[in-house]
Amino acid sequence: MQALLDILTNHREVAMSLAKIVAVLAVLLPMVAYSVLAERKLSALIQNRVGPNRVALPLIGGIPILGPFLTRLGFWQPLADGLKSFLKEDFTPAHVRKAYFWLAPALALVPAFMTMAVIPFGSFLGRERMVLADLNVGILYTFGIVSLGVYGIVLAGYAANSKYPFLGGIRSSAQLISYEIAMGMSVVPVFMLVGDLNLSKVIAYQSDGLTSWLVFKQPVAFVIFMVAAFAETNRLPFDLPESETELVGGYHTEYSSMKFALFFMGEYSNMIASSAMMVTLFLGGWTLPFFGLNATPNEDGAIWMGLAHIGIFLAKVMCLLVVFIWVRWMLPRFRYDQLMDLGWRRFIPLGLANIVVTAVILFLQAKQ
Amino acid sequence: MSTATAANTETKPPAPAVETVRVKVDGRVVDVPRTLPDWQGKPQPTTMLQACAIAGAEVPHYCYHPKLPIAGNCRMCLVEFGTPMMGPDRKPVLSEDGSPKIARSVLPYEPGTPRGAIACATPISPGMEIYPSSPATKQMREAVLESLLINHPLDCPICDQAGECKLQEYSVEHGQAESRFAEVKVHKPKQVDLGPRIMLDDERCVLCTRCIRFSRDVAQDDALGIVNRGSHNSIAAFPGRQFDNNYTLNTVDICPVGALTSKDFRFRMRVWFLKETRSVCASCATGCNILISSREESVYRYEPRQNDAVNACWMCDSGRLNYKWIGREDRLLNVRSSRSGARAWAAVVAEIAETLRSAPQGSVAVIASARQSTEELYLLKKLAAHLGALTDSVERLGEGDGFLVNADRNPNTNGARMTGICFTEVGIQIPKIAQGIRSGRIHTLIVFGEDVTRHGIDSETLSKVSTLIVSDILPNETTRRAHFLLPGCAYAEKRGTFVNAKGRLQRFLKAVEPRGEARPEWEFLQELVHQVTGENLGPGFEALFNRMAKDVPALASAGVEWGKVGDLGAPLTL
Amino acid sequence: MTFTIPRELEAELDELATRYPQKRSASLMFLHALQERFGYVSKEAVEWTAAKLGVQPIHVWELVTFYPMFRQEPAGRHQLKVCRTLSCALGGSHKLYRHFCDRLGLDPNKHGLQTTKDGKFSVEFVECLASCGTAPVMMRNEEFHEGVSCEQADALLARCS
Amino acid sequence: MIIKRTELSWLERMYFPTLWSGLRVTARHFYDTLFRGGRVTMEYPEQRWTVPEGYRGAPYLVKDAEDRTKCVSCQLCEFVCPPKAIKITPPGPAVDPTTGNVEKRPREFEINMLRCIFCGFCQEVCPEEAIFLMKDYSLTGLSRKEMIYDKEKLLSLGGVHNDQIRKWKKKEAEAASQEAFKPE
Repeated sequence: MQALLDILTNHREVAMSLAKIVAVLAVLLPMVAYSVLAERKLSALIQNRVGPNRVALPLIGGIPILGPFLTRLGFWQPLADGLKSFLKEDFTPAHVRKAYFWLAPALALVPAFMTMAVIPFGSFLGRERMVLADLNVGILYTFGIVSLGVYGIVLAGYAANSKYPFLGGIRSSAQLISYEIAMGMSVVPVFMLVGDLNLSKVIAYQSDGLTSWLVFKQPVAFVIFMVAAFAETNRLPFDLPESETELVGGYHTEYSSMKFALFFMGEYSNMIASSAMMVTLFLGGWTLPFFGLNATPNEDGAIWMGLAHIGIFLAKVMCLLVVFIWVRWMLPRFRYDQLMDLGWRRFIPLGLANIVVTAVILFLQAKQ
Repeated sequence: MSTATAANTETKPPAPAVETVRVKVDGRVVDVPRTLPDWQGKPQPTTMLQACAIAGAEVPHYCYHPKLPIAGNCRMCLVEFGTPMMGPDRKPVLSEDGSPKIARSVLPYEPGTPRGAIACATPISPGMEIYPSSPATKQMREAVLESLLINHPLDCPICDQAGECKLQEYSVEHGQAESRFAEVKVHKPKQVDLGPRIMLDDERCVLCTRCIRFSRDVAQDDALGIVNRGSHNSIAAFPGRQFDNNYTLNTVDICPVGALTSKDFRFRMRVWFLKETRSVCASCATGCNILISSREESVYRYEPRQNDAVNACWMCDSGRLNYKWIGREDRLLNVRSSRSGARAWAAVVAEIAETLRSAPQGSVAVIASARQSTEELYLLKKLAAHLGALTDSVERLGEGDGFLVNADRNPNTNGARMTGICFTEVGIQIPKIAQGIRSGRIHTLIVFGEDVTRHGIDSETLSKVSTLIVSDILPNETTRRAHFLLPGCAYAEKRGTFVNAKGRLQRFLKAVEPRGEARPEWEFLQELVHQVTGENLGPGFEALFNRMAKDVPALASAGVEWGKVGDLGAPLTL
Repeated sequence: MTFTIPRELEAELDELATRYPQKRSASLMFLHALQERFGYVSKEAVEWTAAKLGVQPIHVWELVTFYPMFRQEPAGRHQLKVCRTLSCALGGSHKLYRHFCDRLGLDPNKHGLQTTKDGKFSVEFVECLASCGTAPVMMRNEEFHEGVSCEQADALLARCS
Repeated sequence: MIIKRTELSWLERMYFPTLWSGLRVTARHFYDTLFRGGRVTMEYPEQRWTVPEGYRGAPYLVKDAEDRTKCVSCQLCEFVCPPKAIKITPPGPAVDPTTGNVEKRPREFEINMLRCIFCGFCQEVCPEEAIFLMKDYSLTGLSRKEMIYDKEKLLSLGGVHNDQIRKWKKKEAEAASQEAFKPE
């Protein structure tokens, strides 16, 4: 214990890093929980329903106006959902491959969390940079980690040892591979423009005002990235690995209780991670071209500005989450051949063309 | 085999030519025998009803029963018919095409020609034409049925007969959809106690008198009659007298409606839920053929099944009600070996086989009940022969009544004799076995289905046995002392055969599942014999039976096979 | 109370039975004789008859229950039989019957023979007494009365002692 | 009939029109629900659906106006029940002096509401009009056993049925008025 305290006091970076990790997780996990609520509530509204509005906390529910309001909003629903996941019977079918069956949910969740490590979610707070690991190869790291996420799903499909999960797993791996390429293609022009792989640098590049946001400079790349992000997170209209109407529940058919909840959390963490990536790469990260919020504060910048930047970042992420949720009700699910067609025959050529066009433009600009 | 059959047909004297009469049923020419056996088997002129049955046309009837004298009082079997018309010169009148002109009985009729007649009591004559489905016949049936239904209470929802009721069936086939009877029905007593086993509902009675004729002519107990003749007529016994002979429940069977009900079966289950299994009564050596009615693995009733060589359509009440022990609470359910504590069939059978293999010749004795099936006795004899064991069975005597109850209350004494388990005199070996046990020469005793402590081997002697292998159904002194206890099956729970007092091999089929861990005795005996002697008598029941049919001389000479025994059994020469 | 048959009656009936080719055919004569002697046909009388004729009691009982003239219980000293067949029914026999019942304190809705508590009168409906022209008709024991009005009925009752 | 697929135009193949119409529909519904009270759902325990006439809910047993169980244990419903949800134990041979000329009533009557498919065959087949599908559509319980309704429960839920048919009562009255012969 003493030794640990020693390390923490002597090595400030370690202590700060731990603090930041805890802080990120403390924000991320509730975000996951509440994005589920948001999904349910938004879905309900789009479908002329009410959505969760039952769960009340005994004491807070008694507060005159606020209590009922929170209850109607479903504010406590995530608590109930979480509790339910823990209390439900954790049923393991007899025919599953036990070790993989246990491993798969964890594998599905962990990469999503790890992606968050390189994303700058703010400028500075005090003298501390608001990024867990300011890697020079941030984007490569992200791609590396994200592609691990598919193992969780494939493994779940394989471990369940029954046909529907297996089909779900197979579909997922093919889908992920296909769209990984398109996604990779889409970000190349970004770095061609920025000239650096460090995500902090990407944000710095976009801090010159609205016009410098890469979404405007590289709209094609943004669209490809976004669609690929939908596909990678298995969100509708690309939720083929778990499409209920065809595969019962896809790769998680045989899962129940907390193991199922882990898959669920994984999906939403992935959504958040993808949104964060999009915000960072295309939507100016934590910057906002108003009220002087563009300026990268120096190391002794005002605390309020650092907090504002974090707030801006979170707000942007949430907006993208709403888009994720909304799109679900806009489009029907793709057929598998359409999905593959879109990936291989549209986005990969389009991404390649985008690279070439960007390169030519850059070449011409450099020549001038 | 085939040559034997051929030889049989050759040596068989050709069937005597049956004198036939040519009649027409619904326009179809049929040759029917001039006489047919009546209820007692005496030849009597064939009736229109029998002729119609031969022609495949069913004539509805209530009072007629093939095994009872004809009464002809229900009028349900009225049919239209015609006879060749006679001219004044006593010669048949011919129609234009030269065929004899038929005087039909249809109304309005010409004077001198017959009208509809009751088919059950009208003998046929040459050239007669019967019209069991003509409009006139239908009209007559409708009218008779309407008259029978006038005072019928129509309480089918509470009536036990519903589902096997002739009144219901004929109402559907020949009745009218609606009653025209607007007046108040005549009410008669319900729940009349006729005897210890019979309850009467007078409102439902159609006065066919089948029950009266049965008790007078078949059961020889002329106890029933019709009193208060008129609107309120009802079946009754003399006031103060009980209708209590040993055959009363047959009246419930033959009652075409729900008037006579069995106090035992009353309100216990609707008949349409019951599964019927062909079996043989095991209460005495007569071996009456029965149908076991069961639902969801419990037996609800026995009914006689027609077999003219054994029991005609009847059975005694004592046999009929002797089924309740099958579902008794204290049935032996678990197999066990008190030696090793084994509680699994395979382990216990293997342990017994081990014990028997190491037993010296002549140190084993077998007492097998004559209530076991022939196959089981055969297997036990096999085992005994291999071990050089003394075998015997237990005699069980009662009083015979000269009709269906045999003095020998074991159903399969002849089977035991045939397989060599016992000799003509049953039970003579038991003192010898008891002596052997006391002297220490016999130290292994195999008992199947008997409590030997009540049949010559007292419990003190029994305690000297070092290995006691017992199979039984219900607990008794012997099963309590058993070292190896093998729960067996009631005959309703397994397949098998009995040989009755007259030497008729009859099969019984499985009606319900065995209780608990109990298994058919032939099944584990087959395994045991295989393990002890090395001889495989399987696989399965049919193979076992056919093997036995070759091994046992009485069966071999009759040339029986499982597939050929049939529902009515096969006669053997003892 | 045991059922005993006087010796001379038994002898008479035995002789009677020999007149029929089948003994059973004498049943009705036996029953008539027994009713005449005892006033009604008791169960014991039926059993005795059955034993005498070699049939089952139920078959004698069938006869007793069939014929209305056989009484299964003792009747009063004055037995009033009111005809109820068509002509008499139209001529007012139901009214007459009801009148008797009311006078004697009996229930007119009951079926069969009814006797007053003191055993003096019995009233019952019977079928045709074969005098349809003079309806309503009735009998008091063996005595025939025609065209009986309620007044005449009262007079009749008064005459009985 | 073979329906030919219409060829998609270039624009349609870009998915943009679909996206746009999807957005329009969802946005409209979103707006409606949020601001114009366009909700179509009912908040169940507080708001309850009034079932229409002829609705087939849970089957219950009824009593007649004399507070007598109408069921006579004829077991036709048990026979006709497609999912075998009904189990009737008949009264057995013992004479029950209280039942009068009906003689028979079920000793036990069980309906497994988990198996019941609310088809109404039991009501259809009942010759005594003793079982009716009522309006209950919300059957809940905490255990399987709790969902097997026994005779008492079914009777108390079914209540009294005041119909004009008095079949047994009429028979009883007729028999009484005729002084049914009692052979002694």
